[in-house]
Amino acid sequence: AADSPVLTRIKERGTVNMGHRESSVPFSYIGSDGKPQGYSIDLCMKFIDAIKAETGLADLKINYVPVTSQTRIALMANGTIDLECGSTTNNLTRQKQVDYLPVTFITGTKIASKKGSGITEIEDLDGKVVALSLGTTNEKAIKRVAAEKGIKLKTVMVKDHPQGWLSVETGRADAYASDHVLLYGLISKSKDPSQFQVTGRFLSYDPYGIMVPRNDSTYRRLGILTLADLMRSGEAHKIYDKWFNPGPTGINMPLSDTLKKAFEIQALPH
Amino acid sequence: MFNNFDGKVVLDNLHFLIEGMQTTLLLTVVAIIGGLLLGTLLALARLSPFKTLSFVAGTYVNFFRSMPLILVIFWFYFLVPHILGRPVGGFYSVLVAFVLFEAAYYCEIMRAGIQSVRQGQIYAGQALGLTYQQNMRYVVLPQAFRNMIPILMTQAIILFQDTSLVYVVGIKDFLVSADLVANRENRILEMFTTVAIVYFVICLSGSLFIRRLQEKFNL
Amino acid sequence: MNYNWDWGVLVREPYLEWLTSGFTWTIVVSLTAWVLAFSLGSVIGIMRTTNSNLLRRIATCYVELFRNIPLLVQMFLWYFVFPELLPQDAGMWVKRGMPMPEFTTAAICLGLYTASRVAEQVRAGINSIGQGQRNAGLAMGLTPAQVYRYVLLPVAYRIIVPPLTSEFLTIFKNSSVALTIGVLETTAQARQIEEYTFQGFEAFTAATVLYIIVTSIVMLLMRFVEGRVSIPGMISLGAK
Amino acid sequence: MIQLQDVSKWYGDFQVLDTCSTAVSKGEVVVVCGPSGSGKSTLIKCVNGLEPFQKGDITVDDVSVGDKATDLPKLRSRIGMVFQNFELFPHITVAENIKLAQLKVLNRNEAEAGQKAMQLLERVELADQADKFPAQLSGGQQQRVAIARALAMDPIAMLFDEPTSALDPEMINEVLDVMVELASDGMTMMVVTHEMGFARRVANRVIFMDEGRIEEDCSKDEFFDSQRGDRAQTFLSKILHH
Amino acid sequence: MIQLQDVSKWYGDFQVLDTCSTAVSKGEVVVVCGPSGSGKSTLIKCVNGLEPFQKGDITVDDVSVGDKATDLPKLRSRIGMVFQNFELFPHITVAENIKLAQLKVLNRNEAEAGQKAMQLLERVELADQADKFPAQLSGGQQQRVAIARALAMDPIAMLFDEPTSALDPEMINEVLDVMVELASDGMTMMVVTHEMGFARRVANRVIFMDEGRIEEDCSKDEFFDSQRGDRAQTFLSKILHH
Ligand SMILES: Nc1ncnc2c1ncn2[C@@H]1O[C@H](COP(=O)(O)OP(=O)(O)OP(=O)(O)O)[C@@H](O)[C@H]1O
Ligand SMILES: Nc1ncnc2c1ncn2[C@@H]1O[C@H](COP(=O)(O)OP(=O)(O)OP(=O)(O)O)[C@@H](O)[C@H]1O
Ligand SMILES: [Mg+2]
Ligand SMILES: [Mg+2]
Repeated sequence: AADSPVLTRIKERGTVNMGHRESSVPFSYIGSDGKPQGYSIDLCMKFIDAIKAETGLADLKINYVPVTSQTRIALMANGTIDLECGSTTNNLTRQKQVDYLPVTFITGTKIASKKGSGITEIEDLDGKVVALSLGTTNEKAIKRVAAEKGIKLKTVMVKDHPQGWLSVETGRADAYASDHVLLYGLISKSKDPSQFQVTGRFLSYDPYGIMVPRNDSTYRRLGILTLADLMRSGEAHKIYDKWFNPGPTGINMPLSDTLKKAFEIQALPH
Repeated sequence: MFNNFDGKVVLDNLHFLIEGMQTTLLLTVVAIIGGLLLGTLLALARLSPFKTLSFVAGTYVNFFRSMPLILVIFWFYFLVPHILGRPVGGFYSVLVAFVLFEAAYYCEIMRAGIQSVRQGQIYAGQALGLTYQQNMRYVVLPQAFRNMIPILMTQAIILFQDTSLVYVVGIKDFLVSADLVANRENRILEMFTTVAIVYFVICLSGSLFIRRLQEKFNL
Repeated sequence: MNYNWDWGVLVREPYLEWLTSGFTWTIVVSLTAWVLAFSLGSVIGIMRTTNSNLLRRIATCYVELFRNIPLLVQMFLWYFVFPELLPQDAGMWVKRGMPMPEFTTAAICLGLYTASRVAEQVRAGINSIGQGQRNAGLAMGLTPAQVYRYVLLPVAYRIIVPPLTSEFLTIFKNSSVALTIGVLETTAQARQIEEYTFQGFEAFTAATVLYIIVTSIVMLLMRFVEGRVSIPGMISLGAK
Repeated sequence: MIQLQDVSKWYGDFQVLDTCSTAVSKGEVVVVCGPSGSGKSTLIKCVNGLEPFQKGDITVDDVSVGDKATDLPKLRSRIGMVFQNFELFPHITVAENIKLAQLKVLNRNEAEAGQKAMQLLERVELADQADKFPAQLSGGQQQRVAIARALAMDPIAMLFDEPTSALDPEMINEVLDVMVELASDGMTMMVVTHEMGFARRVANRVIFMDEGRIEEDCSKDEFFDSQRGDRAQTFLSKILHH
Repeated sequence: MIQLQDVSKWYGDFQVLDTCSTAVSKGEVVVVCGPSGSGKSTLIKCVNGLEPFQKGDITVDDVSVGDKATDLPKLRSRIGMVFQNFELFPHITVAENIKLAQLKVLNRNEAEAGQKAMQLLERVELADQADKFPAQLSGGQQQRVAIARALAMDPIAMLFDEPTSALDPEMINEVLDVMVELASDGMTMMVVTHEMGFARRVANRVIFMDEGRIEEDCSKDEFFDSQRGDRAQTFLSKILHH
């Protein structure tokens, strides 16, 4: 571990700083016990187990650092957090500042709206109000497509998913555009889920990955190895089912074929 | 929507809110102490006969007083880890931001306090043969501090309110905790109303207390 | 600290445009809120100095209410809670019908909040003039309203130029709180640039410089105004 | 002209005026004296309704001051008042100070008001200061302007509240001289002052107050010549012997 | 005991004191008078170095005040000073006001200082007020405490800057009485005042200042009896005739 700055600092501190989201259901959110939980958190715990083994720190402590869409990259780049367990899209721009572990989930931008609002595709949003979460890939995707197609949108900028969702629920916006899985999560938690729908084609391709600091291949390899093992052994599938099929929030999303393939492809041999 | 106001959600999550309030109070108290210490040094520097020193202190004060607190919070949230070269929790970054920011305001309060002591009092002390230090120690500072107490305390209340701005970087203070509960339980009306009432009650009691104190000691 | 400096980001599109638009919003929000804060604050401040118990009490309640809740919380109350308390149609209008809902909400909230602070300054200004001037005016046969119009207010407003300037700067800085309800003003844009380019230092520096420039200009302007309205032998209340 | 009947006034529990009765007839000059806090200022402010009182009544030219229906501004416009601290309006010039109420209360036109102002400034020997601001004048000059301002309303009576006690000693006489002249012109005056020299020269009557009560109310000669009550005597001895 | 030689002082361009020379010998009482702004307060503050001066020299008991090497605090501790606005320390009691400098400057012990304080309070007839705060006393009482505070240092001379001009008329005498007693006890005193009655009774010499210059400096009798210079005469006539 001597050639890994991240492992070295973790060893020195005896603590690992884990970035997590507070309301990315069911990937990473604060449960009613006040602790972070979710699909990404479970996967990260396996990684942390591996770190424990690698560093020989049996009593390695976890320091939970809440992050938002706006702060996560900066906090990773400046070394505040050692890994980010949320619902972060892996893209090439971001790879200028951070690195990623293998893809753990695949989603894309879709639109959630009230049933009966007549909205199915982005084209239907012409002249309507759409809520967008500041600094997300979804915001960029929607704005790009709208610009390409000459669709005139009114936008409401929100800080996070619940705020975006609230704007739809309270009628401030007609639709909220986000990763489709998060939209299902939001709907499942609303007061009357049957009122809402997720519709349209994928407006972007968003593969999620656990973020790790850049320029530390030893540390990153440890993470890849952990995840490859989980995917090969089928443990990753079990964890997936625990959160999505149907999952504690009743989200009910069986493992898709694409993700199943992705698990297979990423289950690299030793 | 208030006809189905659900007070139970507040009670159910009370421990969570209390934890948030503890963070808020911790932040407030540490920022007050740090801000006061640094602010006093700055005030002495500003009043010192050394031109460079008072210029540097003056620039510091004007710089921070020109910036929105939110921007300062952002700055330090990202800057502190970079400067230290190692990660620190967001809480500490924010703490640094508050101490440095508040120091600029406390500096001005301290300065005004010292200058509020009438020239005649300084003459009177000198005329009795007190040395400069003795005059400061026994005549000027006790009065300055007495004159400042209400403003210092008012500033403390403002600071207490200002800590809510850590919301923008997600430090789990009182407001953010309430926000989390609001999102999780989908009870945004109840939670924000509660937050407003709690802040109001605390701050109003504070201001009333200050006013009582002022009347009592005829400040 | 491994950081790739790139100051060019500030003059590259669309980031330059973002900054410009953010700065414009900052100015527009501040000015709108200021007009509200100044007029309402003056009324409330004057009410606090009148002889009528009722008016005084109403004004005191206003000041205490708006002063003792954090601005950010007030922002949320106006944005999230207030529309839900209205009848359905009115609520809908507040949320989407009125022009630029986020901006309007932010400006009104900021204006109402700052009005309580302006009121305190106006009151302090009037009270600093003292009972004597009021009595002198009344003794000449001026009505109470005339005493305010010709005697108290002209002096009070001159006296409080510095604290009012400082209140204006506060409103200007506080306009950044509007970002929490989605108004993309200077600070928000700086952050968005940081999001898109990861060049946070450059973006925040740009924002800081913008704020400092405006503050300096306002201070200069205040000295000018203070010089113009000053009266021989009169001193103003020191800025806080 | 001015009648006070059993006037009593309280600040909360504290009684400032205790059944004060007196009368000032046309052309009379009455000096009010007494220790600090005895209620002199309060009494004189009650006369033109600047301070409300709870009991008794005051009439000025047969108009009741205490009556809710009375048009107080109108009443006040007919009584001139001069204060200890001059209370000129600092933001307008000397001439504008004298014109303000003429324009706004008496609705005189600009020319008329201006002419009156200049005329009165000449009378107090300050015609050359018309365009200065109050703060640019000495205390004595300010007080003379204040008297001119009150006279501009053509008052039927004048009230003075310690008009010389905020002045530097060398300026007291210039103000007293103006007041003496006014008195000899037949103006009805109520003057709170400790200037016993002035009282001796022009007062018709002297009122001595203590703890809110009018303890003595008699002609000047009686006041200075005969043996007054204990308190008045102690007070007089205190202020006369230095 | 106190010697001033050609003392000049400027505030920026404005000359407040213009080559002032005089001397006060042991046991002498000198009254300083003159119009407002003539530099009286400044002059007296120069004597114990509260105000620096640019030219000339002042010596007290043969110690030069202007000399940089002089231990000013020590010098000042030997000269008592009383101010127009009393300047008692508002945050400590009357007794503590009197003890403070005894403890901190003269290093007397608590008992000694306390005893001295009580003794002086008795002398100014305020022994029963020892534990009150200054704000709870009347102006006259405060000024008497201020005198006691200065006396507690066993000064070789006392300076007074208009000690009675902030007082209500009926309190002036109680302060003057204390000062008269001091003078008759042989204290060396420099007193800025307009109380000409006081000057007549106890002054040995009177200094008249105008525009920063000492215009007259002569014995009391000369000052009051003979024809003084124009300005002094005008001034005297102004302050004496009311
Ligand atoms: N607004 C007030 N509230 C309470 N008490 C007051 C108020 N104004 C005056 N007083 C009290 O009323 C009493 C009489 O006051 P007033 O000013 O009439 O006295 P005065 O005889 O004019 O004294 P002075 O010579 O000091 O001017 C004083 O004891 C004073 O403290
Ligand atoms: N700090 C200062 N800066 C500039 N000018 C000053 C200052 N202090 C006093 N002066 C001016 O110096 C002159 C003399 O002041 P000083 O206080 O000695 O007068 P004084 O004779 O004591 O007057 P008074 O009778 O009003 O007390 C005045 O014109 C005053 O305005
Ligand atoms: Mg009075
Ligand atoms: Mg003086």
